Amino acid sequence: MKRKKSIIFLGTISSLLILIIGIFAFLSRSIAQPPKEVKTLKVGSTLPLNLGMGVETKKMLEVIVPKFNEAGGLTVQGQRYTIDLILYDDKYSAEAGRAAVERLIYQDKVKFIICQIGSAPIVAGLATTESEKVMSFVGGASPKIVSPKNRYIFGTSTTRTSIPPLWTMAKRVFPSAKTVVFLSPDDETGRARASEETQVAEAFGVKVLQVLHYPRDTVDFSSIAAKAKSFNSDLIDYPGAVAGTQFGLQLKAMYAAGFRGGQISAITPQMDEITAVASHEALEGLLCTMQGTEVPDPYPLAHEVKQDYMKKYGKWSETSLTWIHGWFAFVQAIKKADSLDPEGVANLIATKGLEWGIPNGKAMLVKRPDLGNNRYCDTCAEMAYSQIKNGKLAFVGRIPLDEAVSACEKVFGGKWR
Amino acid sequence: MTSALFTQLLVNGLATGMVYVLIASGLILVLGVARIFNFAHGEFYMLGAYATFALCQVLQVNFFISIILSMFVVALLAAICYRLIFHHIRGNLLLCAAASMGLSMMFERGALVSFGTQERGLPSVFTGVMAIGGAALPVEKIAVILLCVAIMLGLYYLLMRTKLGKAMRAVKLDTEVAALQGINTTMVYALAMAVGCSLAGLAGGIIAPLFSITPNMGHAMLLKCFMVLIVGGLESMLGGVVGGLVIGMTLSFGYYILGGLSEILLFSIIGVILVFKPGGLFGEVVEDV
Amino acid sequence: MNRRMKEVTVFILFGILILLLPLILKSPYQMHLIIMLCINIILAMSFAMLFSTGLITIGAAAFWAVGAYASTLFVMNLNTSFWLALPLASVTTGVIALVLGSIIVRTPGVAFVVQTMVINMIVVQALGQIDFLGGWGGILGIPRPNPIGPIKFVSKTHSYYLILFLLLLTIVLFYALYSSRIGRAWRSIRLNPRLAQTLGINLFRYRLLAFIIASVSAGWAGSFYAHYFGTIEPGTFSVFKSIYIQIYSILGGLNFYIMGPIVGAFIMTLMPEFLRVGKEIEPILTGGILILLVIFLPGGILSIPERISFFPKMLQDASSRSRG
Amino acid sequence: MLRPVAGDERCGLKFVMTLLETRTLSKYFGGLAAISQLDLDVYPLEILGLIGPNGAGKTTLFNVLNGFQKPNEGRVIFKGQDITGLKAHKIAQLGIGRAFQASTLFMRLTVFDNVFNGFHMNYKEGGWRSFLHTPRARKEERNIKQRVMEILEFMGLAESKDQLAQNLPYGHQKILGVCIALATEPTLLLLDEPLNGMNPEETSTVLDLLNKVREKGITILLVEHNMDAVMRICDRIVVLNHGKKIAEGLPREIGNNKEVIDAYLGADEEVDGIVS
Repeated sequence: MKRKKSIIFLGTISSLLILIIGIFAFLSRSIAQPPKEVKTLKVGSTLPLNLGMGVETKKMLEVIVPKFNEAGGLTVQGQRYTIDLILYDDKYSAEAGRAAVERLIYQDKVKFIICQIGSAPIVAGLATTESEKVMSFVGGASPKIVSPKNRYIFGTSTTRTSIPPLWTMAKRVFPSAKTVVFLSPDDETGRARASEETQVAEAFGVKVLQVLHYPRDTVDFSSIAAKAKSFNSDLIDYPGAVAGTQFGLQLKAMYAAGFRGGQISAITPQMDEITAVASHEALEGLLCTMQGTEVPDPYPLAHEVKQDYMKKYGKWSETSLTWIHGWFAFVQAIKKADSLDPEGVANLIATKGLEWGIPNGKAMLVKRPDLGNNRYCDTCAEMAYSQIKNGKLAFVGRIPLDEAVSACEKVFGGKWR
Repeated sequence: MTSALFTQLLVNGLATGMVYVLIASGLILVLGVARIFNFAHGEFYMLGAYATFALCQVLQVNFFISIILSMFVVALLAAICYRLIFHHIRGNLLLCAAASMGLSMMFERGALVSFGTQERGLPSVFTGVMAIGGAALPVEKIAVILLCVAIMLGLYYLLMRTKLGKAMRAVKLDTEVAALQGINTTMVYALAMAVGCSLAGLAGGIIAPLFSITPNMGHAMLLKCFMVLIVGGLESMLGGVVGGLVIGMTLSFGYYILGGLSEILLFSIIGVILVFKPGGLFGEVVEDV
Repeated sequence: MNRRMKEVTVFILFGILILLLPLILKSPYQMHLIIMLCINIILAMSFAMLFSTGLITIGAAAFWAVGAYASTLFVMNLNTSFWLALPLASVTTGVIALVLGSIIVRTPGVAFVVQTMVINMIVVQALGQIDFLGGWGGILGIPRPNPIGPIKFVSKTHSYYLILFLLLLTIVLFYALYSSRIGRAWRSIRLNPRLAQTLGINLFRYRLLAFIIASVSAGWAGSFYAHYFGTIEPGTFSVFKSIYIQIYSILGGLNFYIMGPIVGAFIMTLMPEFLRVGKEIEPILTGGILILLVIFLPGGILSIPERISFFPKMLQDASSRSRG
Repeated sequence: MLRPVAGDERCGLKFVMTLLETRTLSKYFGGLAAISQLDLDVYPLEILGLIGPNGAGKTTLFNVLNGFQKPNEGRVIFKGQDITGLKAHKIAQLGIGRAFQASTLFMRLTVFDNVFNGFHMNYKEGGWRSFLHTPRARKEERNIKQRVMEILEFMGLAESKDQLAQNLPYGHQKILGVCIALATEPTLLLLDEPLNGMNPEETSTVLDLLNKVREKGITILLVEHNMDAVMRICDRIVVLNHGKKIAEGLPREIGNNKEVIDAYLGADEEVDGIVS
């Protein structure tokens, strides 16, 4: 009993100490910011560090940004700036995401936010970024990002525009396909992608027999695969799926259910992850997007980032490429406007558009008249496609930027450029 | 629905259902004996899967040996957690719940930081398809069912026939009386925690080849297990078995019949049970008297 | 009387500090944290109210969600003013709590814990499935509270005073309840349900009353949250939020129904923000500190004074032991 | 429901109405009868002793009488009203108070608060007024606090009113249990072994207190193992064994009852009390 009391005593003291140290750390960070002689430009980002994609994106950004600074940084109106990337965890949740964004804007005084991933934190932060006129170049698949109400946020993920080029390619690879069944997660992304992809498929003359939604955290796909198989469609498509093992489990379940038709997906599968859960036969013939680093002769940028990444971490991860377009867009936008005033930059690129290079090739901002937004707000990019052959991605072909935008215009309507 | 398809869905429901049964029985055991509402239970399941993966893939140990070894690893870890944390606050349901939540946060993020972001999978030991009456049944699912049934029988033996099991049941009934009879209650609590969590670990190892291994796989499983507890009741292992199978079957047939609406079906079933049998199918409604 | 004077002085000074907080905290980020803290305090107090009758809920976030969604629907679909939507949303939450409560309040103990948890899961699932409620993506662009004269509720300061008013209202309401015969009946139920019954206390009715009042207060916290935050989505109201709410209360001290939630929410809302420097390992630190606090301060932070009073005695014990 | 009262001159009546009566009351646990076919009468203002070996069903009877358990068969009638199967709080409101065998108190509250909480039913102002702290409600509260002190003084616990219940000596905890039951202002008080574990001095204090309680107009149904005390204080005694009533009568009749002695000898307990 006495020992217990002494434990309680020590514990109380130690927990109090930790608390005090924590408060101290907070205060020292917030109050004592030493003035720097070199001009730095603070850029913020929030990433879901509880998920693989968040951590990988962080790792990639920590490769690119220092390299960019070493190469001379950013020059605006003759003044050179190095980039100070401030990165917080948003836990993929609205509450933590909003707090992180508020901290970036008010505490760290950033004027630019890049590369957020999750729709929930982005949408939760929107109210603040818009009212404080902070420019954001974000990933995230939610159509709410490119809503006409927003003026300072630019969707730099290709997710929303990747479907028409995919189906252009799908018609080349599976010319005789007449029917398709969709398997998609029951969340914001899944539902948005599924309804969009339905529109695209119908436009390409393929009938959508059924859209099957599964809960976001499903791992057992057997019975839903049996259901999908029962429609005996020519194609299965996976709108809004996440690139990790869950995607592999779906392919495995479809194969086990006896489906042998064509399969397509807009995502870039993480091959080492999906081959870990699904056999080669199950993956055979899947048409999917390919990262610019993996194509037969990659662009110099792609080659470079891959080399740098490998040098720092040893092992290459394709996931790290998916969400970093925002960074390249940000650099290009500042260069084009030659200004650090977010309002000016935003107005300029929203009215004049922007073209920039990403590892996959060329990308550009497009208008979304179909969503009622006539400002340049969304991103179209050059796409590369591959089919899985014997457990490996085999290059099928590219859809150049022009063709991708035309396909989008054809399906969704309106003038995008 | 053809009979072949029916068999297929049945086997499928049994397989996932039995996994729920394993994990939920562990949860019930920990709750009943050690009086801990264990929010970290899902994390022990995750750790079991990672341990099996490490043994199988990295150290190239035989699958069966590695699930047994990883069970012991998880059991040891759980016992250590019990001694270090829960022992000091034993008997207090709320404090234990809060501490286990802290544990869950630490394990989940710890796994992400230390095991890396790459999601893992294990190649299955049982490949191939068994044809029974026209239905193509994957051998791995049948193996999972058999393994789980064997483990549940083992658990039954442990609880009903061994000295430890008797001690656990005595402690569950009345801690003070058990202590008076000379049972080392601390030991029994720690062992109950170890056995309960190792069941989760075992389940993680067993289904690792079927599904994938990720640092946050525990959350979804934990929520499913709470549904099992609602259906089956909190007191009895039998409730855990029935609850697990009901949930497994509902999801298996529900997905086929209703697709995405099957979650709603599941929740309506749970709602009906809540209204008419608030303590669960095999639980009693304990009013404070 | 002298002690009373001291207490009153401290109270008044503290009150002035709270009222002038927007002048002291310049950064809107800090104001945002304080506003979220106030919401968390109300939620934790609603947990504590149920706990004061011996019920443990892991479903507080569900009623928070009901309040938030109801208020949003009233304002955005029926075009009511926020000032009408706030009470209406609270009443809606109360009615839902009445219906659900009369089913689940009869079964106290662990069964109640699991039932509230499943109710929370059902609510989140329903909000996600129903397209009318915005689905999984939630609802965007919820308008700020309607302006009253010159007060426009655009700035954080105005929102702060609004939530401060709601918080004080909750505190006063709860304090009045705890110090009335209702509160005494609740305490009797929690401390000894068996004895409480023989005192003529209807367990079911008093527990249901606590359930409804707790839910209503979570409801107005939700209504404010929706209009302050501007967006709501089902993921915010998950079971894990309810577990956090429970932790706020436990950390502060379960025997302190009003101060406990305040202190606990203060620590658990602000600590992860302090530890943001830790990036990936922030939850590991938060979890570790949580465990340490629970083990070493089982009575909560507010039990420190009691603990300190026995420290000298303990040191005596230690010295006598070393001699013997 | 008028019954003759044997040898009770105090009431000054030959016939009085029963306060509480049970008819063919039975309660089974599994296949075992804890109480079977029990007819029990309690008359106003008496102290009725209920004795019997361990496991005779005394505590079960109390649980049935105050509504903790529902009987399987039979009826309980209190003040002419059928209360069979009512909930415990309802029965408490009708006027049956109970002090428990184990020290069932609000351990973490002070002695004063324990009794204060006991007053739950005796507020005239509703919960709403009490919540608003209206002047009338506050006046009533002050009034009740006074009555709490009266009870504590009456039972001799006034000095320790600010102590926590868990810190009281065992005997005082027992008395506090009675205080709480008195705070409900019952007509009939069920006392479960109030003398258990007390020394002779404490015992005689409590016995005096019980007599005083009865003088306040409260009928007492007493379960007790201490035979001396039962013989001294009770007006009548009922003996239970295996859930059945085996004897009933005045203390001296019971002391000489062959069957009662056998029952106790069979159970091998508390023989001294009976024989002496």
